[in-house]
Amino acid sequence: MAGLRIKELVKSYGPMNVLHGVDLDVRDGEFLVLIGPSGCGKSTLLRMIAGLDDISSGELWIGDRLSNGLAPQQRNISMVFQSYALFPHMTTRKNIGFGPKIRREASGAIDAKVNKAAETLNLHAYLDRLPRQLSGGQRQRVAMGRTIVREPDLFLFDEPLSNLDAKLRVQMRTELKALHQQLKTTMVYVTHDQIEAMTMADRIVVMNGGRIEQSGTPLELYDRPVNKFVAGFLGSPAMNFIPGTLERGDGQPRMRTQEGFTIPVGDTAAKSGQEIEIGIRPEHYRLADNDEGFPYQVAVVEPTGSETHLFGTIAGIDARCVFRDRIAPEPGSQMMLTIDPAKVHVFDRKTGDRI
Amino acid sequence: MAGLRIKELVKSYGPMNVLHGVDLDVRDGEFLVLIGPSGCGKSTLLRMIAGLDDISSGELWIGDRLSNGLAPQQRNISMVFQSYALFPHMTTRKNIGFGPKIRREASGAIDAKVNKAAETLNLHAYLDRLPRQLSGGQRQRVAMGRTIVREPDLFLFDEPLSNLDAKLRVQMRTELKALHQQLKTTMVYVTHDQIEAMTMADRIVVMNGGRIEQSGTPLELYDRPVNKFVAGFLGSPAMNFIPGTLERGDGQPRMRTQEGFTIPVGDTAAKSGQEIEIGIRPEHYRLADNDEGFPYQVAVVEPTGSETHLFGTIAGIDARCVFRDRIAPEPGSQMMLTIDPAKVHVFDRKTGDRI
Amino acid sequence: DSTVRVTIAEYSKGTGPYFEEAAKAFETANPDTKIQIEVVPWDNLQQKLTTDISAGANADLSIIGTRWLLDYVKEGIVAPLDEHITPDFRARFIDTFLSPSVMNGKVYGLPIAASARAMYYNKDIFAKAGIDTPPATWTDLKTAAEKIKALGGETYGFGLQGKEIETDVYFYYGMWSNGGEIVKDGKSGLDSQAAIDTAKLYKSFIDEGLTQPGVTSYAREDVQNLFKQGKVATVITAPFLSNQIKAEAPDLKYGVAPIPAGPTGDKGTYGVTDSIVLFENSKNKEAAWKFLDFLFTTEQRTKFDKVEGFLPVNAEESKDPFFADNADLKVFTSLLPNARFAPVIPGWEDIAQTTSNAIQKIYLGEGEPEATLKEAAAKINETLK
Amino acid sequence: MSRKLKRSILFWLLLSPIVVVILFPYAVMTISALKSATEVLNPNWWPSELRWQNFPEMWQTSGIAEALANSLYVSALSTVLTILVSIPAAYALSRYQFAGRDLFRQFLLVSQMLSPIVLVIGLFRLVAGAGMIDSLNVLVVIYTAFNIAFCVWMLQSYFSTIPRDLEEAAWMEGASRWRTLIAVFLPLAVPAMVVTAIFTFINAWNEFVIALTMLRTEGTYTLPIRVFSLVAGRYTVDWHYVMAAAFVASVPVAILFAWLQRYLVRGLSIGAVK
Amino acid sequence: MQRATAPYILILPSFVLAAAIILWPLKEIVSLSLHDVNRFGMLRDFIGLEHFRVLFADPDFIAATWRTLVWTAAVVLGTLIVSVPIALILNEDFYGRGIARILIMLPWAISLTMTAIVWRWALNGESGMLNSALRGLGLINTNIQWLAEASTAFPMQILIGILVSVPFTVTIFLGGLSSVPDDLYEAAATEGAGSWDQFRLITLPLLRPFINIAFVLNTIYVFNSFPIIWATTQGGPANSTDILVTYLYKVGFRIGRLGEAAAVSLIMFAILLVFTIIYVRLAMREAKA
Ligand SMILES: Nc1ncnc2c1ncn2[C@@H]1O[C@H](COP(=O)(O)OP(=O)(O)OP(=O)(O)O)[C@@H](O)[C@H]1O
Ligand SMILES: Nc1ncnc2c1ncn2[C@@H]1O[C@H](COP(=O)(O)OP(=O)(O)OP(=O)(O)O)[C@@H](O)[C@H]1O
Ligand SMILES: [Mg+2]
Ligand SMILES: [Mg+2]
Repeated sequence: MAGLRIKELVKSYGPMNVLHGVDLDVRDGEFLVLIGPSGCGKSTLLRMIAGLDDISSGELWIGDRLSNGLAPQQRNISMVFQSYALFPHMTTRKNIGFGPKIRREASGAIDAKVNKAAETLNLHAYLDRLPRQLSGGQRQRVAMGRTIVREPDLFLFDEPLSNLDAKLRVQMRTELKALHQQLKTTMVYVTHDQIEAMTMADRIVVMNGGRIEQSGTPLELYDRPVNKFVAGFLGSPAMNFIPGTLERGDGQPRMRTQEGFTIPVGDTAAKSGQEIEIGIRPEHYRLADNDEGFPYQVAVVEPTGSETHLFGTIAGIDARCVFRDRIAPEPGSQMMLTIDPAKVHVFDRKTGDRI
Repeated sequence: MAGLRIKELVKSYGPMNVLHGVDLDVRDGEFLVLIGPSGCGKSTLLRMIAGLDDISSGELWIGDRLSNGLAPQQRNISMVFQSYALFPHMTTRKNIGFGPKIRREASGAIDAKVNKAAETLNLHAYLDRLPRQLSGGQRQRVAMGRTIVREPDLFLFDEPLSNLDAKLRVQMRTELKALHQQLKTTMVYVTHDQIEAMTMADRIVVMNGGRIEQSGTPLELYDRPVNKFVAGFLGSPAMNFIPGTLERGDGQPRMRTQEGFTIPVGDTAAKSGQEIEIGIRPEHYRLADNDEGFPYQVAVVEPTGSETHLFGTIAGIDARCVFRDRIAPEPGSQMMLTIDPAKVHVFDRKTGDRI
Repeated sequence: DSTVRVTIAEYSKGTGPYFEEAAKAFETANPDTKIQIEVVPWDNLQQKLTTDISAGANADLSIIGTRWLLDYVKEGIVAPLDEHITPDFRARFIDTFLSPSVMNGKVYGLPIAASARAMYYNKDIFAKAGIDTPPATWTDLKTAAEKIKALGGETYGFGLQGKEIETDVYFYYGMWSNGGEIVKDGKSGLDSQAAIDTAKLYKSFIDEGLTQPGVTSYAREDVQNLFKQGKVATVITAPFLSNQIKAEAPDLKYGVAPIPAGPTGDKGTYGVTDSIVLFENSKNKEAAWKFLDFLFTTEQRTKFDKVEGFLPVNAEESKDPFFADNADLKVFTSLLPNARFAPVIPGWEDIAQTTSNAIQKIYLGEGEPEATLKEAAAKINETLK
Repeated sequence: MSRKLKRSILFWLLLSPIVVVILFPYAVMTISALKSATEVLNPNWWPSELRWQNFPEMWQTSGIAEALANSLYVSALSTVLTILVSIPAAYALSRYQFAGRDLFRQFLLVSQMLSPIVLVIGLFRLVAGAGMIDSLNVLVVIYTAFNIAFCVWMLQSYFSTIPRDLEEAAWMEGASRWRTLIAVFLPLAVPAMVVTAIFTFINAWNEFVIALTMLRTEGTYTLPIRVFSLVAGRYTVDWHYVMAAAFVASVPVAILFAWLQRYLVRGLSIGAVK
Repeated sequence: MQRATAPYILILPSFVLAAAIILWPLKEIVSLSLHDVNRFGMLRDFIGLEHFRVLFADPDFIAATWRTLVWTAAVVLGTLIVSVPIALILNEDFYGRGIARILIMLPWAISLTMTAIVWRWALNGESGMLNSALRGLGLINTNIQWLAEASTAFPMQILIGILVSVPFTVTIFLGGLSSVPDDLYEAAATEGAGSWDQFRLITLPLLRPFINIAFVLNTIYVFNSFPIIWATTQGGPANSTDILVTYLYKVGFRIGRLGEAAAVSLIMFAILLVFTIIYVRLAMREAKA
């Protein structure tokens, strides 16, 4: 078991930088979730931690060992590859048992481990199949299995559940948490699934374009995103942003939109008259009981079963609302909405930083 | 453009059946979403429609042509592979432009199409990269791009967005819907993402173990799942099932649990005294205002930002609740919950069918 | 228009060009005949001929080793030439060389190349060892070799060939001197006392370090090379070595002497000819003969033998100063009266093979001379039957 | 960077014994090719003078120029022909299940089993019966036939490692099987094709027995006949010319190696199962 | 293309060509081996298995057969053992890899016959450059007569055999290695597999088909290989380095007993056939298992 300390890590392919000096400390035993848009460098970071890609500059400490030049074999890390990287000539059983076999464990012990993993992963029926005879999700589970039979110092997961159905994914999430609880091994986990990130992480790190934008507990990030990027990236459907100018009057500060109406905002350091942009999460709108609210122009109504998603505009700006209830406004109609001012996020319109 | 008619389709690998006689009609211009647990045969079905796997028995009609023996090239179908299947020796540009090039379109026209697709997919910066120089999500987008530059009779998508971040996925979803609106081409779409399924589909088909369990509009499936499987599969977190016996009294019928308390159920054909199982979606629980409710034993509290997920038990049965509000009950404590009887699904405990 | 195809064995780099030139000259004189020269490396000649003949795709004329001729005659593959041979034509030849190609009284081939063997010796080494005349007998040779050994260094008195073509012949030199015969009364002479004595003699050379070490790895080429390098003082070989020495080791002082004699004064040289034959299935016998006739004009023969360093087969030719005044060649020609040719027996190569194997075993010390030779003789007798 | 340097040094050290053994005959050849006729028999490594003119002399006397052209023609043509014939067969073996598949593969091996020395008699009868001796084109066909077994086996093994879904994706885009082969499949099989090309080219380049049997006239002789005839059974061998000729004969092949070896790089990550 | 006939059409050209070079000659050889034949291949009486009987009574033939097996096994196994590590190295990325590859392939650039001749030239006892080099390095002080007896000649011939088979084999392996995707090694490495384990568990199994090709074809080629032994010793001295091909050549073309030669070649053919069938069967069973 080991923590991880990354200092000024840079990765470049030829002249092009993919990581621009990443600093990151992962506590021993922490469950760290890495999220960020496609292509922001998550896999690259994992691969550098695993020792698969050369480090262009910077330092990588695993435990208290500077590991820049260490071969992958020497790092005692286990990783689920985004591309699975299953051994095509080995059955599920052999693939999963690969790690223990390398460590020359007794074949009885290997069998037991493999069977246990297969049970967890619902793979018992496929133990003697070759990867090419498996479905996409089954392959991904084999990749997962290969990792969880081991007890490494550090787990790396690169979108390990992306090809699983929701139900299985929930189940796997629980198993993984349990594994973490039990082993207390440091885990770094890349995912695109918001719920996964929010529910599994001790801490979430949001990356963007090869840089870390923010890191913190899930609720910290959700409640106080440091900038528009983080705010917009976390939460689905994404936060709506509406530009305007701050007006401080007697009571609640409010933002005046271009169209002229105002939306109350909560605590903010923004000065009166400052050009700001407010962020509102789609699920935070409430139907206004009276005329006190602001107008929402409905364009498309999308029921998802448990919720109703609305597409429309506020002050001419695209905005999405999510309602728990099954409501059915006419497309084209106008609704009045309100918002709890405490749930409004205020950003500087120029820098995008939270104010 | 063409509809699709599938009759008694069977696929077997050696002695093992993977599809056990699937019947399916897809209307011309329909957007059909195929969902089901990992390994249930979704990809296999797509591959048979595409002509990539032999049909063991049954009939496949594309438009009004019996297409069982037709070569893939002759079907004019476009498909996104679950495995991407990018040509490793071709740049993004070449990969995307492959189809038009094969059709000997003018190179100017090809360029225009490729650029447009790259714009849609946020790939313009990566047009001259080879697949191995792309991130997972970028590769998946290239696969998507290769498909959307064409105007085939039928689109097949096999989990085309699984490796994209939530934001991009929402965006792609919209683009795809727009494409569908514009081309009115039949699309068959496999996904594991509930929201994708619910929001994009004209109709959803739920598969399980090589059979179709139910097919219908998203809300039909969500509101009136024909059996426990569909009920449990659709919606995330999944529906809770609680066994008991139906009691018909004067007013609302109720189900008595093993622990002795009762839960009101809505309209059902179940007879009094029948052994049933009720299904309740986690998001449909409400906090009881008075003592009228039933008890919920809280085990774990998981805030996801917009919601709070609770793990616990009802009548000794594992049950999950989702609350929109950020509540914080003590783990170990007991809460009283109620439920709108209309939202309770009743199933036969033996067959699992809706009653 | 007719084409005459001629298969030519390649003796040296001059062979091909010589025949091409001859063909051209012939074509100029006979415009209606085309000569097609097909040059084949010597090593592959037998294989090539076998293949060609077996498919009926052989040329009209071909060079073959005269020692193989009997097999060809027996199978009726080569045509007798007597009907074309005028007494005048026949008179062109030195009889010794023509007679090996005469079988059952008919001429089946014309000697295109002829050579004999004599002993080359290195005058410098001999002088250093205090020997002033080339050894006349094998005993002399052995004494000389001992003296040379006494000089020290890596110089050896007797170059002994123990590998590949003519390994057997190198043994026959001694055997003939001891009065032996290859075949006598239809039986192998390999088990004769002469043969056994020779084997013991040669073996004693080897054992006493009087030959180059590892004789079984030295083919004719290799021993000649040792001679050129001054590493062996004597070697028994053909006239063409003179040409090579001239080109490659011009500073070497050497002499040519007869092959040493045995206790009874017997000595013999080996006479070899290669024949050019006319195939029975040739469709152009007339034209082919004409070309033969042309090749055996004195002018052509002289040219050829000069190029290759062979002995003249043509009486006129031998009067050419090039041959007549050549001291080395004179030794060879003087030996001709005693020359022995490969006996006219079927399966010559088979016998040669068996003999070589037996001798190699003896050289290597893997077999007692007497027993080994007897065994080989028995095997040869089988073949001769 | 320095990691690579360290590795390079290590690898070269590991390779050095075999490199020395490989270079030894080349060194012998090169040095002998540069010695004079008088010196060539001496086993010294450093000749008193380097006779570069051996090369032009050899070139003029040995007729090697024409042979070079003939050999290039035969080798190039049979390489192309072999690959053209082998690709479809290998493709069929790796992509179709059909009755007789394994039998055909084994039959190909059987076609290699007769020792060429014997084979040549039968072959020659066949060719002579058809009246086609002394033709370079016949040689091309025979060489092709000889190389098919290896090429088909090699290509098939490699083809089997190329994931099917790449082809399938191309078909879906409407590419015919043929087009798919050209545009998608073969570019991925380049390393295997390079191996087979090298193999066929070299076999044709170096082949001696069949060429000697089938060819008659100077104008059609290939390089090995020319080079070999400088040695085989001659009463006098000009070793310096032989070595020079052998050296010259190996140069085009070495160039071919240099050109083709970089196509043997590790695959474009095509085998991954995802 | 009709699916059922397509594969047959695809293999047709190669089948015809391969059949042409084997079937006709095979028929010829069989008939030669069963008849009394003259030295020019003309058939006389049918004599059944007489040639075979003669052969099996010939101790030289029996000895040559055993020697051929030793020769083939030594050269093929030696080649494989040497080639695998070389191919692995040449597949890595290092400075001068291109040059190293060319160097390793060089022995292939000269015909076997020429190579053998150069070696014979170099192995010459008194004027060979090998002895001169070894003496120069102080490794020996008297010349070794490499080719004078089988005990030194045969190992040398095996060595040359290995040397000239290495380029072919390495090239096959390089082709095979290029089909192994990098990410498998990456996965194996993160699972803790060192170089040896990676080789054993990833490279070797994935290289299997290529090793099979190299093994089977090398066996066939080496078994039938003529030039090395012929050019260096012609099977001598006293047949002590004869293998079946050289024996066959002497019997057939020197001595002119084509019938016996044909019988030898049939026996060789049979040995190879049995060997390959067994091997291919085993290899295929393993692949399926
Ligand atoms: N070549 C094969 N041989 C045997 N079984 C196979 C083969 N290919 C697929 N299967 C099995 O067929 C079933 C259906 O596979 P398919 O790929 O259609 O699943 P899927 O629904 O797409 O799953 P996923 O969501 O995981 O991609 C799986 O259980 C798989 O193991
Ligand atoms: N070999 C390479 N050469 C050049 N650029 C590369 C190479 N490999 C990756 N990249 C680029 O580096 C960036 C980061 O890639 P990485 O795989 O780390 O993204 P990611 O965050 O994992 O994305 P995803 O969520 O799509 O998997 C991408 O923009 C990608 O295009
Ligand atoms: Mg990634
Ligand atoms: Mg699938």
